Amino acid sequence: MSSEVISSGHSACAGCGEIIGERMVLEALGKDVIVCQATGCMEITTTPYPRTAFKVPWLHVTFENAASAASGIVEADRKLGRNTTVVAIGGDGGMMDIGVRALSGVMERGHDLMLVVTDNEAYMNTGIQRSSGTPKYAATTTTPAGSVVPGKREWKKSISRIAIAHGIPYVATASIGFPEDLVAKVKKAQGIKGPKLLHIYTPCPVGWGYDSSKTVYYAKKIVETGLWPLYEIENGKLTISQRPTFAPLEEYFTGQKRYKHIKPEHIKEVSERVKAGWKELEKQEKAGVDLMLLP
Amino acid sequence: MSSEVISSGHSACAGCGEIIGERMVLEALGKDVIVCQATGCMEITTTPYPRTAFKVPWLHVTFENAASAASGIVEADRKLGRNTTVVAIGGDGGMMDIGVRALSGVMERGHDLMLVVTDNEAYMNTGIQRSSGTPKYAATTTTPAGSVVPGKREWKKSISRIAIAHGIPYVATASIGFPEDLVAKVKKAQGIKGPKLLHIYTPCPVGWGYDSSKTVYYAKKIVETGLWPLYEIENGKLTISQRPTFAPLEEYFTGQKRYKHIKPEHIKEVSERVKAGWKELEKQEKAGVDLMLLP
Amino acid sequence: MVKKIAEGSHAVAEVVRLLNPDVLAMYPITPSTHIPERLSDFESDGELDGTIIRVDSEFSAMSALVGASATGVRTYTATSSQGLALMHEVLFVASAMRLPIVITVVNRALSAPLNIFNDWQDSISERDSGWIQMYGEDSQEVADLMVQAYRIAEDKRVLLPVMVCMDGFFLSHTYDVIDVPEDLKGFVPPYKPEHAYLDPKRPQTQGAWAMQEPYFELRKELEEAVGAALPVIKEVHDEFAKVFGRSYGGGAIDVYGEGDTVVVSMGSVCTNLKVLADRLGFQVVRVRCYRPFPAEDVKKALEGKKAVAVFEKDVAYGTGHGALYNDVRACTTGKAVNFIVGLGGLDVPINALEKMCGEIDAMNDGETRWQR
Amino acid sequence: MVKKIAEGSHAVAEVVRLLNPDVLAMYPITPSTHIPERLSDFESDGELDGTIIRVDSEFSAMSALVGASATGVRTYTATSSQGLALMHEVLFVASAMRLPIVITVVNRALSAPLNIFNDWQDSISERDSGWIQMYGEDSQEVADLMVQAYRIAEDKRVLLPVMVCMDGFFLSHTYDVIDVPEDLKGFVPPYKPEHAYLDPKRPQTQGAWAMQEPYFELRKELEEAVGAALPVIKEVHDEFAKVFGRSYGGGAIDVYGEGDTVVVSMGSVCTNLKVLADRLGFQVVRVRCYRPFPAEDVKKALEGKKAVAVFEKDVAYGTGHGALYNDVRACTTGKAVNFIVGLGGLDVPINALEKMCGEIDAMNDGETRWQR
Amino acid sequence: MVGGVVTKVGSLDSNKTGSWRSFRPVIDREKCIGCGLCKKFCPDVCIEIKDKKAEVDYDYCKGCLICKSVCPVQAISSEEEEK
Amino acid sequence: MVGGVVTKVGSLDSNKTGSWRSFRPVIDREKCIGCGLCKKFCPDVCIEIKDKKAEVDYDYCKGCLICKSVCPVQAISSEEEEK
Amino acid sequence: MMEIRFHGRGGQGAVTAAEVLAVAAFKDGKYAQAFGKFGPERRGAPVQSFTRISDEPIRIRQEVYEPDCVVVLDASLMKVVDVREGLKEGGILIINTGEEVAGAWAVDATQIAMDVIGKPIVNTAMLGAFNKASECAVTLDSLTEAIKERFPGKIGELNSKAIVKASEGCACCEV
Amino acid sequence: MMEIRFHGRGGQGAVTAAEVLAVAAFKDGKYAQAFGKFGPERRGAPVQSFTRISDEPIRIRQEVYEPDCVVVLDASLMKVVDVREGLKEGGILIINTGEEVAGAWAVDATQIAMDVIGKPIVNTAMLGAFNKASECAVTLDSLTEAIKERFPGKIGELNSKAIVKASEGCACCEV
Ligand SMILES: Cc1ncc(C[n+]2csc(CCOP(=O)(O)OP(=O)(O)O)c2C)c(N)n1
Ligand SMILES: Cc1ncc(C[n+]2csc(CCOP(=O)(O)OP(=O)(O)O)c2C)c(N)n1
Ligand code: SF4
Ligand code: SF4
Ligand code: SF4
Ligand code: SF4
Ligand code: SF4
Ligand code: SF4
Ligand SMILES: [Mg+2]
Ligand SMILES: [Mg+2]
Repeated sequence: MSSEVISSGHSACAGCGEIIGERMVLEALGKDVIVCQATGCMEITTTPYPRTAFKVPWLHVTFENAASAASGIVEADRKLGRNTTVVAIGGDGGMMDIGVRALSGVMERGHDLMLVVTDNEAYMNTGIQRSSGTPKYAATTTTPAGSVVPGKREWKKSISRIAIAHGIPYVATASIGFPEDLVAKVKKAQGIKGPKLLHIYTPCPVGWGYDSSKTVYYAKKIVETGLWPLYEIENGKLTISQRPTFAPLEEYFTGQKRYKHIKPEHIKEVSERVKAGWKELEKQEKAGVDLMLLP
Repeated sequence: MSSEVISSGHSACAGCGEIIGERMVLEALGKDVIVCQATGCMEITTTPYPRTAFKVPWLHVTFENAASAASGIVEADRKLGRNTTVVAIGGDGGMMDIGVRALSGVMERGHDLMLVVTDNEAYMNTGIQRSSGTPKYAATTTTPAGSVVPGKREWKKSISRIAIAHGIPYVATASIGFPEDLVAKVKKAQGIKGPKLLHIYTPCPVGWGYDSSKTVYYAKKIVETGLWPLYEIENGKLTISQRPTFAPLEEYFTGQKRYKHIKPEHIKEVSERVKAGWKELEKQEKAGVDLMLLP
Repeated sequence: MVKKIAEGSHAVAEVVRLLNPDVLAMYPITPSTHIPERLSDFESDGELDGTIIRVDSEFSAMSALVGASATGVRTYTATSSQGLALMHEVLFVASAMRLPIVITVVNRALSAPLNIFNDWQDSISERDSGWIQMYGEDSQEVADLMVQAYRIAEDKRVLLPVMVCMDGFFLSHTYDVIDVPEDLKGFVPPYKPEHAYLDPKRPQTQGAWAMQEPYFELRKELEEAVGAALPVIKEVHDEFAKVFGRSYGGGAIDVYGEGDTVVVSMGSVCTNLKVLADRLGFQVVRVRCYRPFPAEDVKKALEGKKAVAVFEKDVAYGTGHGALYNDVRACTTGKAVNFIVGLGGLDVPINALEKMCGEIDAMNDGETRWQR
Repeated sequence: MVKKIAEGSHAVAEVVRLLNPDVLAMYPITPSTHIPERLSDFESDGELDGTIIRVDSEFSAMSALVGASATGVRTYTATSSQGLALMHEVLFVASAMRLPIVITVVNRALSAPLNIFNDWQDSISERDSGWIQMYGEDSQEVADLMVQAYRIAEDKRVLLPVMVCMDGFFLSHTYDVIDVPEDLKGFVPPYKPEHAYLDPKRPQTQGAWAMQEPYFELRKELEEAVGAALPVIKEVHDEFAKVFGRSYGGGAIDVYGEGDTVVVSMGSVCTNLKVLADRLGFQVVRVRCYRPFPAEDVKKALEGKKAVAVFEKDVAYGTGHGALYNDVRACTTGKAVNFIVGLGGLDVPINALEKMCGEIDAMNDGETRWQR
Repeated sequence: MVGGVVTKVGSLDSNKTGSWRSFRPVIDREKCIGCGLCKKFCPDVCIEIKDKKAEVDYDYCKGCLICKSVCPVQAISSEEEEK
Repeated sequence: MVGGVVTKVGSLDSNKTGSWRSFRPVIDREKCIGCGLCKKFCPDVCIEIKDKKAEVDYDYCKGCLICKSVCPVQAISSEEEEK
Repeated sequence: MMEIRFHGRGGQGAVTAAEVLAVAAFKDGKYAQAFGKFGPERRGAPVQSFTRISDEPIRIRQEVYEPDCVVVLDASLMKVVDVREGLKEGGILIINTGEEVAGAWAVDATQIAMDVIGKPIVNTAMLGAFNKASECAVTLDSLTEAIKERFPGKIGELNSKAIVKASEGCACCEV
Repeated sequence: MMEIRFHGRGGQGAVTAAEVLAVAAFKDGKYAQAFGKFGPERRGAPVQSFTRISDEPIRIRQEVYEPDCVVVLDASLMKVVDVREGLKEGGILIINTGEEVAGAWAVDATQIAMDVIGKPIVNTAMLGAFNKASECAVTLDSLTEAIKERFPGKIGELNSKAIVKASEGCACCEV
């Protein structure tokens, strides 16, 4: 098939945004790469023994240890006299919840590796359960919208902010809706020594309950609404990659079953938070604080 | 003895700074408290079965789960119709390394509890091994200063920054050298609903190799040098608690065996980083960015 | 009690709601996930009293329950496979702290390779943890075991955590006709701990460390407590039978049919074995309570039999046998053989069982066959 | 080879340096910590080739080694107790992925209550994990086992991870006279994996998941590999004896003395048992290789004996016995009794052992005594 | 393979996921300007640009119709799949 | 106790750590202004302020001399402990 | 005992169909069992599910290897899966198709669903066809009741209508 | 075989003393074993350690219950610990003290250490006393060599001097 890194025949759902993200990242990195994948949709849909969709060296160990296993790969690779790009990649669950100790550990130790979070805002592989990446008010099977509770009650955790707090040399957010931006960030990260983290927005038609053709629509729309800011922090310097048009949140929520129950007051709350967040983000950018040095 | 919360007779080393911190925190909180302690010096020196130094309800489970066990206590306590202050407390190892997933989890879920890190910059209980809290160039038994390697090679991890990145309502740094500041922060935190984190500097005469009488000296001196900034973030707002005099780092390093090997060029490097870090911290304070809202 | 038809997981969730745990910790993993999902449905409709903590990992799930149970409330979680394995360290702590936590283990194979289907390797690999382990044959029994589990766990003579094990998919994801109790009839009184609580009014220290002598003593007490659970398990079983009208052959083991040859097994594969036993005329000894292991009961059941065949879905790697076989082996000096079946969720249909049963006579004592 | 006097941990660290693992992952836990500390000394003086990763937890330690070993290099770590328990999930993955990782387990009791001293509960509780487990009697043997371990693990007929177990404090923290090899004499050739490597030039997928049939097959292969390790373990032992001049009675078990009564045990308590055996005239069967369990060797050794007494520092909770007893029980139909000793580091002096040995005759078959 | 290692990389292409399709994307070669956007987004890696025209490999296309939704010139239409 | 629970809280005071001491802090009651700083920092919780004067409980004092180092009026001196 | 196997695609609700059928049979006063054949399958991939219906309590617990009836929710599956595998001599094959298939019952469930529900949700309609083809192994009343329980409100109503319509529109093409 | 028990306080180096003694004995051509009695003890708390010295390989592995010799690094311990416990009839007791103790060897190791090393590091000096009291169960040469190996450079030199001086300054007070 057309990709050097991954074949057709994988069993990701029709219209899967996460596999688009996985492919975009790997294609950008080229073939001199070793991939360490956390358990999740991207693992289950690609590697049913005795077959594999991957064409590059690829390892899966457990759900929670992609980052630490990758740190072993990096050091082994150096011992073998190579300088391969090592990527630890996983979903929001694998990297932001159960895998966050491993993530934090590799960032602190300063291994030369890429950390990639493909965020579809829930544990999809096990059937759409809440993760720390699930946005407020989204319904999942463990935060269903019922007569008393309107979906998830907490705000989404920001793994990029957490990564920045580790003072690593490169952190960026991206969305598969903006492939040029995404690829540029991946390539830039690849050129930097040390731990790098990319947090990529990857819509999931099945988990969110929208028509499979609209994956790219949502991946663009969320950026336009401002709900998913695109930015990067290179050597401590925060730069906003793209400013939103603040498209109405309704344009984003509509068509997603997970938000079917959402009420105007919820939308208002989220929308105010988005605007407030952007004000702060711009303030932060303007302040020009070196986020690697901040104690 | 004189304390309502902890008795004499514990076996912390003479001059232990960590037990001073533990006591100051608990005394500030009062008796309507449940303490969940991670494995470490503060656990081993206080609770040899069938005795205990504690006078308040106290639980130890494992090294890595003080925060998550505490989240169970908080919710159980609410079910019992009580509103006890629940504290998860542990060392730099227990909270910043092996326990960081638990810490991140409770912050994300928003439990109403206090997280306290008593930071003595190494795994002391097991005999002074490196942790992510160990500062650059400090010698430990797993980062010894040898003929080739001058102690630890990475910068210290900032658990307070990581906590801030979780958007929780209160985060503060403190030092046992400034008890009024420390106690005020503990009390303020106690009054706030949601997850609160305090990162407390607690010198260790044995692990750092200094004379036991100098614990308070070092706890003050590091703040004066600027190496340990005192600040708090309340509802997203960063406020510096005290500005350093930038006392020469030598005044801090001298007398500590862990820094015996340190060379002028190392001191220079650290000192430049401290100054640069302070510039950024002040910039950040001035920028007035709401750190709860930042996306 | 109403007979209805329900998915096994949902039946468990309904019983759990009745049992009214105060703190529930949940982390999804196939095939246990339908339980927390259904409990979440209850919660979001305001029909669940307890608080669900949606934790970051199973390690935190068990940790949160230890914290909650130590505080003195009733607790619950469900998990499988990697999730249970991740709890390993905390499991040993929970039992020795004598906290009556109850969990449903929806049994699934352990990685590697990753496999989401049923076998018993996950719970079998925790058999040393000081937990009571009960295995249900069908969803009805699993639901009933849940009720019994809290009674056993919280019994002052026991005070131990309990795993109720149910076969993943075969039970958890199957619709079956089942009586779900609508009322516990006072069978499970509220949990009022006398030994362990975290209460500012009555401060105590839990989780103290111990030097050699007290450690030895506390571990001895733990083993004694696990052993002492056996009569309580039987007593609770019998009382349950009286109150709810359903009995499972005495609590520890369930002996079915007659015959010179005895087949020993656990869990849902026993339904097929019993069908076959009717046809071929052998006896089935089903182990319900695997820890504590009811060695005396098993020994008595096997006495004087021509041959014993142990069918199981787990391997005690490096012994050449399954773990159940090794336990049963110690109970008989007669001929015993071992079949490793169904690993990774392989179906174990009656035909295949029949074929295996036909091989027993020709097998040597101690022989193990891996039957796909 | 130079005889010298050294702390057990330091002797191990020196041998590890010779074995030259490429990636070492380290996390401190008493009593294994002196090993990484000594290796760190080597590193900071530029005397260690391998890279030490100072991980955030033992879970990450084992994970990093799986990553490194999957890449194709030699790996090492040391741990104890809670650290080993925290690795649990990954241990099962490492073995089934057939990665020849070697770790030194410095045996320590498991919490609760927390206790830093020696018993075997930590490694015994991982006996199902598909790892090879070897137990050394003294630091000399542990050091020698380290050398043998890599040969066994990396043998193409085996390809399995190995735990070398040494009693915490009793060995790890004791100065003893020991021959530390200064040169491996080519006994352990460099590791050149043919089955598993991560190399952009020869891409492969490791850690694929499996449906029922291939899962069953791969687990069967795992058990076969563990079993197949036994002859290799013996062969490597014999060859080691030839090259280095030190033999330990054949590799799997070490039979000492003569007598009608046989005492079975493992690890450092055997030194005292042997002293006593000389005095009282019983036989000691020391299990060196616990997984795979050398059932045939043990059976042969126990044949026709009057009584067997198993001394051990672990409990298979809920069985009324220790795990070693349960394994030995399956090897003999004669009288067998069990002593649970030394839990939580309790000293097991010769006097106490003598008293216990005096009780064997009066004990009933199957009886277990907990001896403080 | 020992340890479940898979060496036939890309071998999952034996799984002809085209059979999953309910809707079939059809490319109007006239309209197509060969911009490659459809290929860039296709989750199933089954679009090639040959001679500056997009071509779908129906052996694998699952019919998500992302390609249709992103095509800047509406060169892709969809048809219900024959059953 | 079942499960190793300890109900005698504060019972570790049976451990008379005063025997660890090599140096003994001696308070000059004349100089002492009762400010309580020494008490605030004492790791062994063994200083009381009675009648506005600091008093050391030598049953527990380990002799770290932190008190001496923090006393604002140098009211504390140290003596080598009798062996 | 009657054993039924469903073939569908991930997302088409084959497992739901098996479950609803079991619930309906239970409402008829019978014993029933239903389960899916689970895998990593995602939307669109071939899946199977099973129902057992019996007058006696059901004791066996294994896949259905020799079904009395096979229900195919998506005719295109017949190109990739041998849907007849194991089907008993004289067993019933029901296919969602607008065309006739020799020896099988055909129902255009997709059309019916589009007409009635407005979406190509075929699993429930196929249960109507099963009612007809099996000569009432399960009653229409129970089926519609079961579906309304499963999907309360309007969706249940519409699906219930689709069931009735499909039962009427199902026809057998003798060989 | 000779069995020695050391009493000291955390931080005083009782374990090091036992180890250095073992190393020295090994240098004398003997077999030796040394180990501490570990606990959660911190600086200042009473600790113990043990050395065995023998002409034959040492096979036993247990605590020393009936020492041939007890070495007390800190006389104040005698108020809180029964240092004579298990001491064999005719066994040697060596105490770091400036005073005479009936039936024991006394050496003012603290004074010697202060004089020679400039710090109250007494563990090595006590080994010198052991050399004297035990009538050369270990040689001074080996002791000084062992200490220099353990602490290379100046510290080793000074400690080695303290050993020699303590050996000279050790005296027995007959009962
Ligand atoms: C220790 C452990 N707990 C739970 C699981 C079950 N599990 C496997 S994948 C997964 C969810 C993955 O979610 P995410 O990382 O967001 O990836 P996605 O499936 O959404 O791509 C879960 C809960 C597991 N494999 N291991
Ligand atoms: C899983 C696990 N790994 C390792 C240990 C060993 N351990 C106990 S306490 C400790 C260090 C504690 O360090 P820190 O948290 O900084 O507390 P401190 O002792 O410095 O007060 C370690 C490594 C353990 N108990 N559990
Ligand atoms: S569930 Fe979502 S993330 Fe998973 S394969 Fe399907 S579309 Fe992709
Ligand atoms: S080692 Fe340090 S932290 Fe631990 S008790 Fe001693 S002084 Fe306190
Ligand atoms: S419909 Fe989807 S899978 Fe098919 S070619 Fe278009 S984008 Fe690719
Ligand atoms: S997106 Fe449209 S125009 Fe561009 S290559 Fe594809 S079909 Fe052609
Ligand atoms: S010397 Fe130390 S322990 Fe003693 S009273 Fe002063 S501060 Fe407290
Ligand atoms: S610090 Fe000094 S002045 Fe203040 S109370 Fe203590 S002894 Fe008195
Ligand atoms: Mg996800
Ligand atoms: Mg610390």
